[in-house]
Formats: sequence, C-alpha cells, structure tokens
Amino acid sequence: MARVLVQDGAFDLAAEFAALTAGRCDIGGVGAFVGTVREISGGRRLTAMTLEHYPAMTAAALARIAAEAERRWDLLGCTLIHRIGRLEPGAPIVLVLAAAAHRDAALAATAFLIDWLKTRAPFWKKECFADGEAHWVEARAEDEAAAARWSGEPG
Amino acid sequence: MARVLVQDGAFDLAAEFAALTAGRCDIGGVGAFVGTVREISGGRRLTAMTLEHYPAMTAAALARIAAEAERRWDLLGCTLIHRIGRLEPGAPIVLVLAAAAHRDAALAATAFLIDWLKTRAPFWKKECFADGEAHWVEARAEDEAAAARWSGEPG
Amino acid sequence: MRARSLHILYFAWLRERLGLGEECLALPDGVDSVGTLIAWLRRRDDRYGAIFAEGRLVRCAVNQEFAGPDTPLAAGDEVAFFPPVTGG
Amino acid sequence: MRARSLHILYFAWLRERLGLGEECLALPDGVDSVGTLIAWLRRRDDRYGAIFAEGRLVRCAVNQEFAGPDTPLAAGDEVAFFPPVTGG
Repeated sequence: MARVLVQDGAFDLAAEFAALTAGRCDIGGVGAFVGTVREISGGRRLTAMTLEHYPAMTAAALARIAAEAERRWDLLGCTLIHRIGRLEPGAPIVLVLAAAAHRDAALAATAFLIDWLKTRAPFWKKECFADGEAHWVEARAEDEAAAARWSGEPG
Repeated sequence: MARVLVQDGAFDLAAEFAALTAGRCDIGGVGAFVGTVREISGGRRLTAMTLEHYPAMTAAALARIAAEAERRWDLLGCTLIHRIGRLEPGAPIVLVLAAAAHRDAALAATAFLIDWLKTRAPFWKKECFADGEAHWVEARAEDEAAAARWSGEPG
Repeated sequence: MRARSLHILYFAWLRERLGLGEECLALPDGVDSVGTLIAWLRRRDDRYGAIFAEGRLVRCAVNQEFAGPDTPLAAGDEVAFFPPVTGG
Repeated sequence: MRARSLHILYFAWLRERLGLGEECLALPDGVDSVGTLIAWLRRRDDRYGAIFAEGRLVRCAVNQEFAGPDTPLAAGDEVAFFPPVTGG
C-alpha cells in the first residue's frame, strides 16, 4: 500500500498528496514531513550535500519501514520519497506522508517513519563546504534516541 | 511571523510550502498536517459539513495559537489555514505547517498547533447526512485530552 | 447607542435555537459579569432559559477572548456565546 | 563464478578509503560468518585493517538485510559494509 521512491529529482508535494488521497473519503488527516538541506552545518557554510545509497537494498528497506508503520497504526496509505545525488542548501531531501482516519495515527506514523528512515535506511550524506573540505556526516546519537522511542508498541 | 488565514476556498499545499520555505537555507524540516472531511461519521453517510466561525475572533485566536507555538519551539515559520462554509467528503478543512532547524521541533509544533486549534479556535462544524438529518458536531473528550498534553512546557 | 450597550453574539446551535445571531442590549441593572448576564437572560425569556440550562455546554468570549462566569462586563463590550469549539 | 563467490560492497567513507566500491571473492577457508570475513579481510591488507579497526563504526548487511558478526555467510551471498546510516 505504501508508495516508496528513490530519485535524483525533486518531488512534487502537491502531486504526492493528491495521489495519496485521490478518490478517498475515509481519510481524516494526513501528516507530512519534508526534510531540507541546511546551509550551515557545524558552524560552516555548506555548498552542497551528496547523498549515496545502496540501491539493491534501499527500496526494500523503505518498504519494510512503511510496513512496520502500517502494522502499528491504522493507516490508509503512506509515502516515502528520498532523493539521492547532489543537493544544494534549501533543497528538499526527503518526503514522508501518512494518511489515517484520525490525526493521532497520521501524526505519530509520520514521526515514526522519519525516525526509522534516519536510522534504518541505507543512505549516507557527504557534506561539501565552501572552504573546499568535504566529509561524511556522522550518525547522531539524537537520531538513535528518537528511533528508540518506538521500540515499544503503538501509542 | 506566522501566516494565518480563514477562507472559503481550497488551499494550495505546494504554494504554502513554497511560501514558508522560499529563499531560506536555515530550515532542516517542515512538519505538516492536513485535516480532511470523512464521509462516514458515527456510522452514517455525510453529504457535507458546514463550518461556521466567529469572524472577529478567529484570526486573533489563530495568531495566539501560532505565537504560543513560536514561544515553545524555535520555529522558523508556521502557517495555519482553516476553511469555512460547505465542504464535501474528501475536502481538505485545515492546513498546519511548521518549519524549524530540526525535525523534532517541526513535528512537535505541528501536533501542538492542530491540537490547540481544535480546542481553542472558534470554529463549529455542522454535519449534514444523506438521510436529510443535520446536527452540530459535539466536542470530543479525546481532543481535550490531546490539547491537555501540552499544558506543561516545551518538550 | 451601541457604545452604551452590550453587543451579544450567538453561534452554532445557540444561534439556531434562539433564531438570532446577534443582538444589542442596554446594560441591565445588576449585570456586571458574564454570570450575571446569563442569569438575566434566563429570566428574560424561555428560549434563553433553554440554551443556558445546558450551561455546561455553553462557552463565552468577551471582546474576542475566552471568558468565564466571573469575567466583568461593561457597556460597549462584545459578548459571544457558543458551544465548545469543533474546528480542525 | 559469481555464485560460488561472495559479492562484497563498500559504501561512503569505507568505499573512499579502500578506493573500491565492490569486489568478488572466492569464499576463503574458515570464513562462514560476517565476523570471520572481517577477521580474514583485516589480515589480507592494511587498508582493510584500517577500516575495520574502526569496527564499531562499521555496519553490515547480508543479502540486503542488516546483519551482525554472527550472521552466517555462504557462497553467493552479497555482503555490504558501510557506516551507520545518515539519510533523511
């Protein structure tokens, strides 16, 4: 039921919202999250971020994350789109949408999907700075902690 | 800083997202919620919902709710749009957007804004059913409980 | 004169049951708060008696801010009565 | 033959430090798990020694599923090594 995409180009928020909700009258709320590239990272100015992934694994990993959300909440659909390649400051990186009859499920599933995506989907970010230096972003303890919130059951 | 609107017509999700994020490179995430009209309510088929409000109070009430979100979280902008008038099943009713440097603030503020909007903004829904009956929706204890979650401080 | 009156608004089922969306009222003797206004309206007419008998379901705003029975009233104020809100 | 080999993939800084994105390897004697493969690679070449010395920062997937040191390996498997993920 989930729509899962990995792509170079930008996603179309309105088109994705329309695709998720088209012809449906059972949805009471849609939660969404869009992650974007920040220009300042660790106090330095970013010129671009490059996203690498593990193509053979990515779609399946995203589908598993979506399936887990669907197991935990009564969702009426969800969408996960992650961009790869070179992205400049301000560019959207990731889109999460979750539709449900009630807003609590839609909003909780949205938070769950982005938390799990950040810790369980095989993407890696490399930051390129204005001073010419480049480095791979390190995983953040905060992201692990956010994902660990969901180790219990739905709620 | 917040954009607050009450209108009859549909809102344009992509345009609102673009307006919130245009020219900014300090946003790391945008949370969103769209509430839509469900066709089945209390087991009966809805033909339409009519939303009434208190015009002299509404914009100020929404602005206060947005200001409270901005006080609680480091937001880089937020948008609250609520429709009024006659809305058919499937139609979007309300849009919440919250932008922040980090996703936890964006997502928490999104949930806060819709919870407070549901319990503190002067809107009333009337449901019209296929059998000709119509009634005013009663406030839900769940909505009061959801809003009460936020009675403490940010977190 | 409006400035010496209360401007009272009714919304949703209160408006429908009263058959009235708003009215202006010269501030009655003894009315100095939301609570005393409600008591006065209940005595005035059965229709008001009926809507305020379900008092726990009626909310109030004075000059566009949520108010309670103890909120003071003065001439020129805008008072609104409505059910608990159900937007969103 | 590929089916009798391990197919090994490296991502992000592991790929860059090795100068290698993937390789095929006849299953060495004694290698039957992720842990024994890492031990074999570390003995094979200093470059591998260097990346796996930072072992706590290296994650693994076997046949596109997250795996640990005890995950068994057999000829034909696809093994990937990478840092903790940082998408989203």
